[in-house]
Amino acid sequence: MHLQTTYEHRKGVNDVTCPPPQRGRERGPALYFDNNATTPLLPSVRAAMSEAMETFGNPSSVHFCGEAAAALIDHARAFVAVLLACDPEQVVFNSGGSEGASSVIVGTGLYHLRDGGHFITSAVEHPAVLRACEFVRELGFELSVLPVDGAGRVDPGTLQTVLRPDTRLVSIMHANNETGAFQPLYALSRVAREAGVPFHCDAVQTAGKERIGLAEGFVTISGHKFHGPKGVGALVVRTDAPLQKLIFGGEQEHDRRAGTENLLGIVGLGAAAGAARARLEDPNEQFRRKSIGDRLRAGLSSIHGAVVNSPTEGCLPETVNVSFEGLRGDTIVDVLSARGVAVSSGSACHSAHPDPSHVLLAMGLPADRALGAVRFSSSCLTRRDEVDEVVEITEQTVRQLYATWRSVGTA
Amino acid sequence: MHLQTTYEHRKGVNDVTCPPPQRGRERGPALYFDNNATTPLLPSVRAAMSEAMETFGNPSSVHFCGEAAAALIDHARAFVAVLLACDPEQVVFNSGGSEGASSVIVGTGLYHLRDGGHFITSAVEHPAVLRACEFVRELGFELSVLPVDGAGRVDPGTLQTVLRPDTRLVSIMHANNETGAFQPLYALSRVAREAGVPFHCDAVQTAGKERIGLAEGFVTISGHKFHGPKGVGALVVRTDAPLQKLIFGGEQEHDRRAGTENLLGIVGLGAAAGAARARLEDPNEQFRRKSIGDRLRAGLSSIHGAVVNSPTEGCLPETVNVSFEGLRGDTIVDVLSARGVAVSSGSACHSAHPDPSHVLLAMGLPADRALGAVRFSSSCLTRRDEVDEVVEITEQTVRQLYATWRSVGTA
Amino acid sequence: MARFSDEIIEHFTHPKNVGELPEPDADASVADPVCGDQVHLTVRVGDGRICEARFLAHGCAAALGTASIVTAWIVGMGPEDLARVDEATVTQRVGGLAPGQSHCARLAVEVLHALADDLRTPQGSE
Amino acid sequence: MARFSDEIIEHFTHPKNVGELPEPDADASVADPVCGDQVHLTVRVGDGRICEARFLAHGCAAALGTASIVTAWIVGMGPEDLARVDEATVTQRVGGLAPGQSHCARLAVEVLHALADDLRTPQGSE
Ligand SMILES: Cc1ncc(COP(=O)(O)O)c(C=O)c1O
Ligand SMILES: Cc1ncc(COP(=O)(O)O)c(C=O)c1O
Repeated sequence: MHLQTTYEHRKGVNDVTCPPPQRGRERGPALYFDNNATTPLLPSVRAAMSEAMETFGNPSSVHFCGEAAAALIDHARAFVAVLLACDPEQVVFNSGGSEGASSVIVGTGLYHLRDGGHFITSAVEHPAVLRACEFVRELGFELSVLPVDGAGRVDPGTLQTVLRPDTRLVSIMHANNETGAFQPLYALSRVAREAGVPFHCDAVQTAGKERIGLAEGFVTISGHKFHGPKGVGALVVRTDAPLQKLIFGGEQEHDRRAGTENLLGIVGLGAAAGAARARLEDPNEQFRRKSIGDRLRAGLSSIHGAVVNSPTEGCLPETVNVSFEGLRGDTIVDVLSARGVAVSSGSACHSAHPDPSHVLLAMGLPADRALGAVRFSSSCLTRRDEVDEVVEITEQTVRQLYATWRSVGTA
Repeated sequence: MHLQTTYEHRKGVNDVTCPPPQRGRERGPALYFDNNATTPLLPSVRAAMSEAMETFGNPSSVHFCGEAAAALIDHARAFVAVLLACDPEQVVFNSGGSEGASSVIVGTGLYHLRDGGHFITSAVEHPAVLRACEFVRELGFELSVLPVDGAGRVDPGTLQTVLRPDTRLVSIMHANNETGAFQPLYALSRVAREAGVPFHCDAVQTAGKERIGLAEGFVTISGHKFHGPKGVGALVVRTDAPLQKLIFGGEQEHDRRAGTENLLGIVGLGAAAGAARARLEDPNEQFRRKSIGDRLRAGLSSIHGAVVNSPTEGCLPETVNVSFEGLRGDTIVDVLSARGVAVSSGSACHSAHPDPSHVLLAMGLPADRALGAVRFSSSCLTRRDEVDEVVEITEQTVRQLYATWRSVGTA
Repeated sequence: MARFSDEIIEHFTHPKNVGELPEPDADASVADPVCGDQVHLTVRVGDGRICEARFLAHGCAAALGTASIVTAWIVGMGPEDLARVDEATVTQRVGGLAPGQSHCARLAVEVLHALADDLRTPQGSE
Repeated sequence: MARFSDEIIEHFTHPKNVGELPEPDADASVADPVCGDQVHLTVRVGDGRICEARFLAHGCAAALGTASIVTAWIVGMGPEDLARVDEATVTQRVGGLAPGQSHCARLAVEVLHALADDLRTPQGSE
């Protein structure tokens, strides 16, 4: 496995992806703009994983088969450590972002079960963090959920006032999965550090896209958000704050997480980390990334009825969250899907009762605007012509939906 | 993906495996007899996983990419359900055996945290079960660790007497990973059922090799023990006994286990389950399996100084645990590894102080016999000539080690 | 199981009979108080049977598709036919509805029954 | 990092000088009370220097390999040379020892020092 500037392989996801819908008239190539949900494997990641299928030892076995497997894991660990600017020993491989966040929050809670205490998080976190925090509240801890401003950001001053001597953990994300809004991570983590409180950053949406130089605390990342495989991630532990283990058994991962390692997944995560690091270091790629993002945002915001929910400044370029006034986001997602465009609605709705996104509501958006939200998210594989095409198909779809329901604003 | 009688592809692991040791004089093909630690991927499993790399949607996404991914998971779930003779909805995919066991034991403990109570396990369980049980004891529960007889078996009558009205869970394995000894699973589970106590069976060593028709309770399986990938497994939930979730986030796996699914791993597990089911239904394969096992046991037990620790009856044919009197198991493992033979010592020793296996000690073996234990484990890929070869190399190695230290029994 | 039948997909991507008929012979509007979906139908009648129908709708994609299918389907029906329509018939006609989409059939039945009532109401009373 | 040097692997798979010399000029036995490893050396001496050595050993593979290496290495040494051997020298001579194997060097040093003492002891006192 070599550090590859894998974005050379950019072909659009069309070549490597799930089939576009087989029904409806539109059978053109798929347009995948749901990269915040998950990303396709890079060719170099696939190659690394395919090659690793030859190696099958249990990394804990002392014989030669075990050594070969352990070497692959060490190699991957080194790549992840470089990406996260930490020591390899600080990388704990796990099954992804939800496990990472749960292991820190629940693990901290269980460690302090007898003495109790206080947790802090924000109103715009991913359910992995919010649900885990609600669970520690059920365990008897107090929980403060910090509000956000109109851009979705937590005020470090507010964190300062809410911190208590018995605060066990502050958990705040790096960038939001629905809007792309960055938190003032360094200011927030400094406030926690100065109070001597462990800090956890859910960096699932930024790992592989942004530098994360957090010098202290816990960082959660997930491979499938930056072209690695699904079901594998890492927790970076840059603190001596104690955690209760949640998964018991052997002493894998420096005795922090038991279970025979997900060898292929870890190899894929390592390869994805290597490729991500190369992109981060390449000014051309960084320029391209921002110009794709700008083009997407400009195109979508020019559509009649569109209002952009992602903040203008301090936002992941890959994420454009936009509401179409008077329309329903879930409907737009379904119609676009039938037309070969994969996007997501802000709300994770699986029923006839779409719930408006807790993130957009926390930002102060009215419920019907939140219900009209659609998230478009690009990746390093997204091409310029795909951006133009997605804007055009979205424009047509939105126009059709407005025609089906009188006019903007009457809904 | 098709149900394949994949053992047609049997070529010996030599063709698909990690390189034999590069040093020492012996560079012949590797002899892999550590299948209880982990197994190589079947060709059909590799093929299914490679094909699934084309599909990358997030199974929770409502659009066409998500649907394609969800369909792969449904397909795999159906194969696992057939193997375990349960409903697909009862299959909860997870990251492997350690998570499975921890999720049942810790999940039961956390659910009953306020009311407390009692847990029962056996002295010969895998560390995943034992450590998780020790943790619930730390949480304030009482724990009974049932003794075993000389064959390593728990007496159902003993279970009966230890059960209490407030027993929250009985966790007993199907077959032991070190010796292959079966527990009287149906008798034990019946005792628990009649007392109305939930039963958990760690079937990691039997899934894919034996039929597991447990009609009630929880069953833990792990893909990499039957030629699936590492880091993926399933918990089968055939009970309405409540569990506290440990990994929070979305509502994946019927809201029992959050996190974006390990798509490739699950596809591999499904393919391995399909192939295992075909082997189970094939009388020739069952005959072959037992004759390979018998040959291995007969060969090893004929070596001067050998004494077999695996019980003669009621034992997985794939497992032969044998002690060489006066020698150290870890030394034999290292010398065999240098000769291209992968086996494991009973003790999971990583230091200069080998600990005798807790399983062999619980069976009443003296410590030095336990320290002399070596586990040989075959799989459906093991060939007859490999068995003969491993016996021969082991015989030479043991002879050499005896020569290095006077004679049997003087150590 | 796919979330949408081919029929529904075809109709929500290419809806037929969108809009309002000017001076319709009958019309009906219904709304689902729970999910907020709304349908508005206008029809023209000849010989006691519907000869043209248009819809406007707001809601989930299945509701839009169902409304479009309905406008084509009811052409040729009289008030008695409309009054006999039930949810099972609609569900079958649209090629099936996934769990969580049954409100679409309910809404269609409601709007057709309301339309039947409107058709039966003497012209003058409008 | 591999658990064993190539040198150690070669020697524990093909140990040299295994056994006991009949009527040796000197011998020494040591045991590690913690890990239980044991080494027994017998040597023959000519001109004040070791000209032949044999070992018996029980313990981990690294200890066996080290003992075998030592029997070849000490040929040509006198008691003063043996007495000067330290753990660093042994570790280097065997091609390195992994963490947890340092007892092998300690054991080798102990047995060589004991051998030096035995060599220095006047013959008659044996
Ligand atoms: C911000 C954030 N945190 C956590 C997660 C959970 O990660 P995973 O799906 O890998 O468990 C996600 C994505 O689903 C996310 O976007
Ligand atoms: C009996 C038994 N239970 C549990 C496990 C743990 O499974 P995993 O390594 O998949 O976490 C193993 C194997 O390591 C095992 O043999």
